[in-house]
Amino acid sequence: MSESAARNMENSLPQQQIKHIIEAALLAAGQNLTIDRLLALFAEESAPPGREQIREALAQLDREYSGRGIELRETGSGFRLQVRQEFAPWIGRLWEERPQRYSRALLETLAIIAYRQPITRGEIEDIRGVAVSSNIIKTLQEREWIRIVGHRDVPGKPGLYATTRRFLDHFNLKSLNDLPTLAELRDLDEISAELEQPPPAADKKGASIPKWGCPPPGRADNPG
Amino acid sequence: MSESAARNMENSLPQQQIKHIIEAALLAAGQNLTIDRLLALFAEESAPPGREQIREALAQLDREYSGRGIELRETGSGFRLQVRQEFAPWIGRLWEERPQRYSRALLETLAIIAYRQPITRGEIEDIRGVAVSSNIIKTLQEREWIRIVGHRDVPGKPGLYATTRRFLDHFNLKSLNDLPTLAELRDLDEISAELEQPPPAADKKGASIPKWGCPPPGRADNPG
Amino acid sequence: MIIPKQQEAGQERRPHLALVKGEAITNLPKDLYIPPDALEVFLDTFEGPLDLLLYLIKRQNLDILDIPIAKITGQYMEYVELMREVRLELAGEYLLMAAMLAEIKSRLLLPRPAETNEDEEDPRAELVRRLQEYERYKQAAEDIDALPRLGRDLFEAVIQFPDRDTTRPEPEVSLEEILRAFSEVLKRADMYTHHHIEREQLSVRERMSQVLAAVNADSFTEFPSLFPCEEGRAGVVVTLLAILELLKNSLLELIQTEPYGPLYVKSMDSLHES
Repeated sequence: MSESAARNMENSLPQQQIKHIIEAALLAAGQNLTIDRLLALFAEESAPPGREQIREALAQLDREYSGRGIELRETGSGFRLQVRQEFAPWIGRLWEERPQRYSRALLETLAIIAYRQPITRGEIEDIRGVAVSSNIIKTLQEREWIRIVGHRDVPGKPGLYATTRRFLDHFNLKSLNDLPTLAELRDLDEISAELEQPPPAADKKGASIPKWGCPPPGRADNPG
Repeated sequence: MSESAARNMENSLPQQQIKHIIEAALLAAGQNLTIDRLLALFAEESAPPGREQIREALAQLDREYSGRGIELRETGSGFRLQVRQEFAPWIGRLWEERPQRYSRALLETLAIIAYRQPITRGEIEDIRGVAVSSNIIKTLQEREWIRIVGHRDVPGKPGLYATTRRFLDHFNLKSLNDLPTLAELRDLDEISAELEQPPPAADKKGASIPKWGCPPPGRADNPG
Repeated sequence: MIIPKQQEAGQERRPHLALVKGEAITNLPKDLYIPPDALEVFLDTFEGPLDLLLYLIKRQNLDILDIPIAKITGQYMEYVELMREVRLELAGEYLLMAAMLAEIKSRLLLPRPAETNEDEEDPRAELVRRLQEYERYKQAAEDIDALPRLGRDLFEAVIQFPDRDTTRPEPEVSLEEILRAFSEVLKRADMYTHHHIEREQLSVRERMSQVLAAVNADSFTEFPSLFPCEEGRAGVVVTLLAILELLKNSLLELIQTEPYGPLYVKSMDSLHES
């Protein structure tokens, strides 16, 4: 055994531990990891593992996953864990049953982009008064509702976001002009306020729910 | 063996397979899963597993993960797989940005809401002795750690804040009962010796502290 | 927390702490000593008057249930005075507390009528109650901060599900929700009154996005090509307004190489150039 190998034996992490760290990293990253990024995890070890040890750990993991619902995959951008194709029928049901809901933060971000485009993330944050998470931007971009149409010519060259054709299509709009206005929202609020009150008995005839933007019944005196 | 049990044996998935499906689902979901949602994965089986089998599979997974980098954990909104705390030193290196630190003001506000919910902003301010900045409330809402669950029936109808499941999830808690125990109020006997009225009893769990919204000195604007 | 280390009494050798009312403060009471350069940091560490009082009490190992009000009040006032020197806009809460302390002190000094007013509470009781109450939540905040937390101590395990895009229904959003969200934002931003949504404005904004997307920084786009002819006069006006707005925002550059020559538009977006 060479001298350096002997020294390594003392301070280095056991292969078992390396394997567990790599597994945890692949699970936590949520994206592909290259060997280099995996190596970087150990940068502060006194005797970091080498490339070969990383490969060996990945191979071990691969073997351990055989027969299970997950598998290790290597793609162009590195390694990742994913659900095996055979398990798709079950796992897919996770999303079939109930579509999740978007957060208020996402809706507000989308609204600001729709009504104030083209706009930078910083400007959105100014209006909202809180940071806009990268996840929100990513989700909106993945849904292809927003995209970057340019960059503001200030330090950092922040991207300018705008809504897309697909956004209009999804909401069945011909153009942004068809977006409702705040005045229409106020009308709607008044309408729903009236609906929440028990209807006066005499007033039962015209009880059908009014459509978007129609003037609120009997509220002409409202200063709005 | 009963007839139905025998029939089950034929068509039902082996426990091993159930375990692997549950593992893959927990990993793919990207959010906590309840037993009900796990059950729903098998809705289309001719002989779907029962709640007990799901629990058993979870227990098996839990055992298998011992000694590894991940663990099964039940928090506010269900079960999830997570990287163990001991692995944070390595896994944290995956991301360049340091995890966010929260100001004392934010943490104190959060703590008061957690232990005293539902509570109004004015009541939080009474306890802290200082104004709670809107930014803190906004940040807490943005993170979906708190939300308004109602309004106190006093002038101004101030919103009542409570913590959310997501708060429990984030802090690795199954329920509010898992919060660290609140320090006991020490006896006011010595001071109240001369008083006829008995000192306010210190509540063991801190769940209900007797005097609601004590009038803060000089806060005439407080509705309480 | 960055509370400076407690210094032993007698170690003090600073010639000059701060100027208070034109007078150099050379010797503060020893138990109040803080290095002058740390003063600002020090004050920032307090979350309000209760926090400061707790600090003063802790620092001297006093029993919270038996605070020598006169002494603590004196020290508190010293701090408030210091704070006023450093920062003019001292939070009102500190002054309020000062008033409360002074009031308690004065009530304690007054001779107690022997038999009347048995109901009267010890004037310190309310203060002690508030201090205790605050202290437990201060502790609770530290406890919560110490809990293992997602993203800091724990990380959610997530893996890819290759088929997910095909099976996963996207969340539904209604136009009304978007509008409501926008109205919420405007209300919060207190811009409600200034930013009524005008139809014109929106069509211009939409066109701004479209124009920006149509041009780039590397090559010139012919100005007329930005005006779709099928839109008629209204379309031309909207496009022109959009281009003017973009020019105003320095997002576009309008170039004419020779008098009466063709106009070109170029994006100011230099990201692609580098």
